[in-house]
Amino acid sequence: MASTIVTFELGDREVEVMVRPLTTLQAVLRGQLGATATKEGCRQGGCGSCTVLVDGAPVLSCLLPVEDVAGRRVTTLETVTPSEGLHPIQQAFLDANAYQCGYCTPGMVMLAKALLDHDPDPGEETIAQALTGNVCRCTGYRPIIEAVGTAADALRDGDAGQPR
Amino acid sequence: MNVRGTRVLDAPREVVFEAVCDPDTLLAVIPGCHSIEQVSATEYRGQISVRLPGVVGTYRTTVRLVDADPPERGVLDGEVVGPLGSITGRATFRLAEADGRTVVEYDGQAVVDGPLARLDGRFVEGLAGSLIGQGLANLNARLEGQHDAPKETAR
Amino acid sequence: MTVRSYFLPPSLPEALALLETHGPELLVMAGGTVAMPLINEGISLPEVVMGLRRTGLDRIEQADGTLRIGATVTLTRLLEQRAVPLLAEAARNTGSWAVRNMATVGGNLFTPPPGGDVAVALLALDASVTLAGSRGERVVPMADFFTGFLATRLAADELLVGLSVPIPGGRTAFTKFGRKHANTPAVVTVAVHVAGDAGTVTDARIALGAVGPHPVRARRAERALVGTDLDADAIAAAAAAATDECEPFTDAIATDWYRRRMVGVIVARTLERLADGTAGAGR
Amino acid sequence: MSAPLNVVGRSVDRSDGIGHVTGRTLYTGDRTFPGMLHLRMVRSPVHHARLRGIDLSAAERVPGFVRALTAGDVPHNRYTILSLIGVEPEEEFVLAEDRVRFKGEAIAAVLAETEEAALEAVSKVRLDLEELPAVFDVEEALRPGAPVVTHWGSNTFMYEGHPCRRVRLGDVEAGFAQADHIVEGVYNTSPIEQAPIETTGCIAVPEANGRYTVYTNTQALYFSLDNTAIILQVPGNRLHFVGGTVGGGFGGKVDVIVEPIATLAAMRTNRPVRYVYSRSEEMQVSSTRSAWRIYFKDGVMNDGRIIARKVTSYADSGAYSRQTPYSLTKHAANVGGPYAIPNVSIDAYCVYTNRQPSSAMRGFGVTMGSFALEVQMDKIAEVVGLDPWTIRFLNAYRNGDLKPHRKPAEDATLIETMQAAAALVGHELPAELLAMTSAPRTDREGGR
Repeated sequence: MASTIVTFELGDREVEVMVRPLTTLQAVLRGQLGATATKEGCRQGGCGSCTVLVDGAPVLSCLLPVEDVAGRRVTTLETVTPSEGLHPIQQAFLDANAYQCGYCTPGMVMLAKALLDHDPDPGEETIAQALTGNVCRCTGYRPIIEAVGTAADALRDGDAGQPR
Repeated sequence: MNVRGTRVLDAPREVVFEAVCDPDTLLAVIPGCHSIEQVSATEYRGQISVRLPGVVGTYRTTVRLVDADPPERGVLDGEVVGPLGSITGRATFRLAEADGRTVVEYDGQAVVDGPLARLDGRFVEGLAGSLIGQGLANLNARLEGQHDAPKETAR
Repeated sequence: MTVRSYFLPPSLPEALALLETHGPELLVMAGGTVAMPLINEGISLPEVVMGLRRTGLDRIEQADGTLRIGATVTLTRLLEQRAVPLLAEAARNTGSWAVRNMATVGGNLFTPPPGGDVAVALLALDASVTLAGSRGERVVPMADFFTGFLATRLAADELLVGLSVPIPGGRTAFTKFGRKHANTPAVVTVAVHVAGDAGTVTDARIALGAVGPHPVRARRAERALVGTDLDADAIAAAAAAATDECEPFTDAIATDWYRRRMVGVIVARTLERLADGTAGAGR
Repeated sequence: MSAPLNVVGRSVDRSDGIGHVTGRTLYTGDRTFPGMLHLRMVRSPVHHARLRGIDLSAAERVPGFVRALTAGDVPHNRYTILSLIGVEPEEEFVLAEDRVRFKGEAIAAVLAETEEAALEAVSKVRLDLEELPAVFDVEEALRPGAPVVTHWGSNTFMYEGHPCRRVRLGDVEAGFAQADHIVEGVYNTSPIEQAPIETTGCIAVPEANGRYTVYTNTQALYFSLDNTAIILQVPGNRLHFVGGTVGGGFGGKVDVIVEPIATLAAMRTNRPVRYVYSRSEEMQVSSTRSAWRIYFKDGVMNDGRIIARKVTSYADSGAYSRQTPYSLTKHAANVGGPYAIPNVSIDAYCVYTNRQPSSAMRGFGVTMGSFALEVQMDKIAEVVGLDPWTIRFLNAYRNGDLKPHRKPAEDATLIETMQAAAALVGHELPAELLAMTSAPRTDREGGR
């Protein structure tokens, strides 16, 4: 049961962790790096609350051994949040009250980030399709879909990354 | 869990009954079986490796013939123990003559314990059915003398 | 079991060597979407695990009328390829975006029903699988690959390394019917390939998912179509045959009763889309 | 003199909004503590069995195993959430003793240094079980010869000596005899899992002062604290329960199920203990909304007046009653509906089966009764040829009408509410319905 050292990029910093074999990225983020914005809803790939981006693509960190992301770039909600203010997607979620208990919110925001990075002008149907893997039990999806649409508009208007 | 089924084998039932009681035959036909020993006239112990989607493991298997009426009927008590828990149960098989062929009818009940029990019952029953089906198909091939095909594991 | 080793071999030969060394105790996974949930729940307790992400089996190549797909090609990449739209359609209907970024084509063949929607499409396309072992490679037609519930022709010392898909000569259509519109296990999945000559069906392949121990061809339904011009009567006959010949099961998604009834409905709808030209045009 | 309003009439930012969108909100399971142990539960693999033995020897050899807890370790091994409001008898076991009554019932708690070690140790616990016949249908459970689920021998919860909660008004059989129509219906609902995205869980931490701090996502903090104190037989002031943001509950986190055993584990090991349900535990073990079967028989006059109503309801409580007896009482008080019916008879049974226990979920007891009741009202409207609005206006409570439980209606507002609802959805009501009020019935209209 020898542990190994795994190095990857978390946002713009390099992190090095020592892990037992097959430790998930989720467990490393939450347990070792204190990055608990990445949630733990099912550990079965079924709820989307642990969604992070690996090289820009959304993946489920509960199903991904951290050894598999060695040398790659991992984006979590912590790395998306600006040092001051909010990312336009976060602001849109806040403005639309697109959360209730908040537990699915980080996964939703990460998925929205991946979507808007790929497609700056998604229609409602595209947003809904993209979000099918992220389960919310409180608010319903309507305000969440609206928030992603609002965020897309804000990002296209050119204030991407600007604190608001 | 319950497993039952029927299969026709191309051999007389005396031959089938004998084959079912022969360790070498069992080793050859049970999918994933890589060792088997006869502990007494009515008891066998063996090792079966199962490689399934997302699941692997080797299981210690003990089978005892607790009641027999050769070549017509047998009652087996069995226990399978491995990393994923255990299956303990009893199965009855009946062999009926049909134009020189044998109709095998089996019916078993077992208690599944440990991690296996947390899978949908459909999985364990389906898997058991699948293993028995493959085993009987292998047995049939062997009885027909065509048993050289590579043995495939359940997966 | 606490995992003792997790291997990420950088090539197929190294993967096969590990398989030989560790034998049946080695848990092989590609995308992890089947194995990891079981491990996280403590239902699967492997000691040694091998991930295939770095084996280089992730190429898609097209040559001589055949699409060759590596076993670890993700469903996202399958969705993006244009050579065989039926496969893109099957991938689109499997899991969520994040799942598709992880799940692989090869792994889909080992996803127990009601999963395995891509396998249903591969069956309808008459694809074949390439299995590699210490004794070399062999090719098995999809139609012979499954031998039972969770059972395939893959031997203990083999890995599935890729798929060969003939570029379809006829028209294809795919329907996954679930309890929700997306990211849902199937009540029934139907994939069809119909080839014709001047409007008359000369060859039909209908594959069904979630209504048997593994994806299956509906042979009697296929025969009901050959020689017809895919008219309403032929479609009704095929739907009735498929209803009759499937072996549905009950799970949390649907009862066997409901699945059987939906088989006829969904086979008919899928064929109607081919007949009226709303599916498979220009393929 | 009026003070300026700072909140009323304004849109106010939620105090937790920034935390939610940045992921900085701290949920129970986000906390870690040095030396924290992981608790995983050995659960019944079958629906009903005699538990003859628990063999922990192989589990104890797993590296990282710390200890296990079984029934004998629990000071007061009874989990009866409603005992706090006097509900008897004590029936559920914190950890199973000699019998398991549902698949997933807790048998032994395993503590280990890591979650993986805990899962491995759990997998190595061997149970000696003698499987017993199980029952899953409420009416089958009440037939003679059905497997008996409870330890005291009845498959129904007893209400003051009766097998059901009873409500009686007038003479329902006489009402049926006078009625122009008899309208019957049977309504079935499935169990529903609340399925919060954050699973049920807690972390119990021993403090230097001899107290235990329990971080929990319970929806019922003081229920949880009081029950834990009873089960552990310690004064309540040794327990400090810390709630906070709950990642979804919907009633699913009302049952006090993880805190007592986690706290006991912390006491026995003097280490912080984390016990958080896996998703499959949340789905297969935690309480659901009950499944219901509800029979209606109504005597109705040609003019649409309902003059007799008989309701027989069965709630599938599962293997233990938890909050279902309370839910049944609410149900019995409500299922007659907000309608003035002179003859009513309601029998509501809380039935034990070998399913996972059911309990609270949003309006439990009432919601499913309302579903059955209102579908039945539509059915009555169809039989007598009136529209669904009219049948409800005709029968609506008015001030002074006697409710089935023999209390007169006061402050009735159903008629006014329906008038407002019709206006909001743009449904035009006939003048005679618009003219109605909840004022007491005149002699001409006839008292009810």
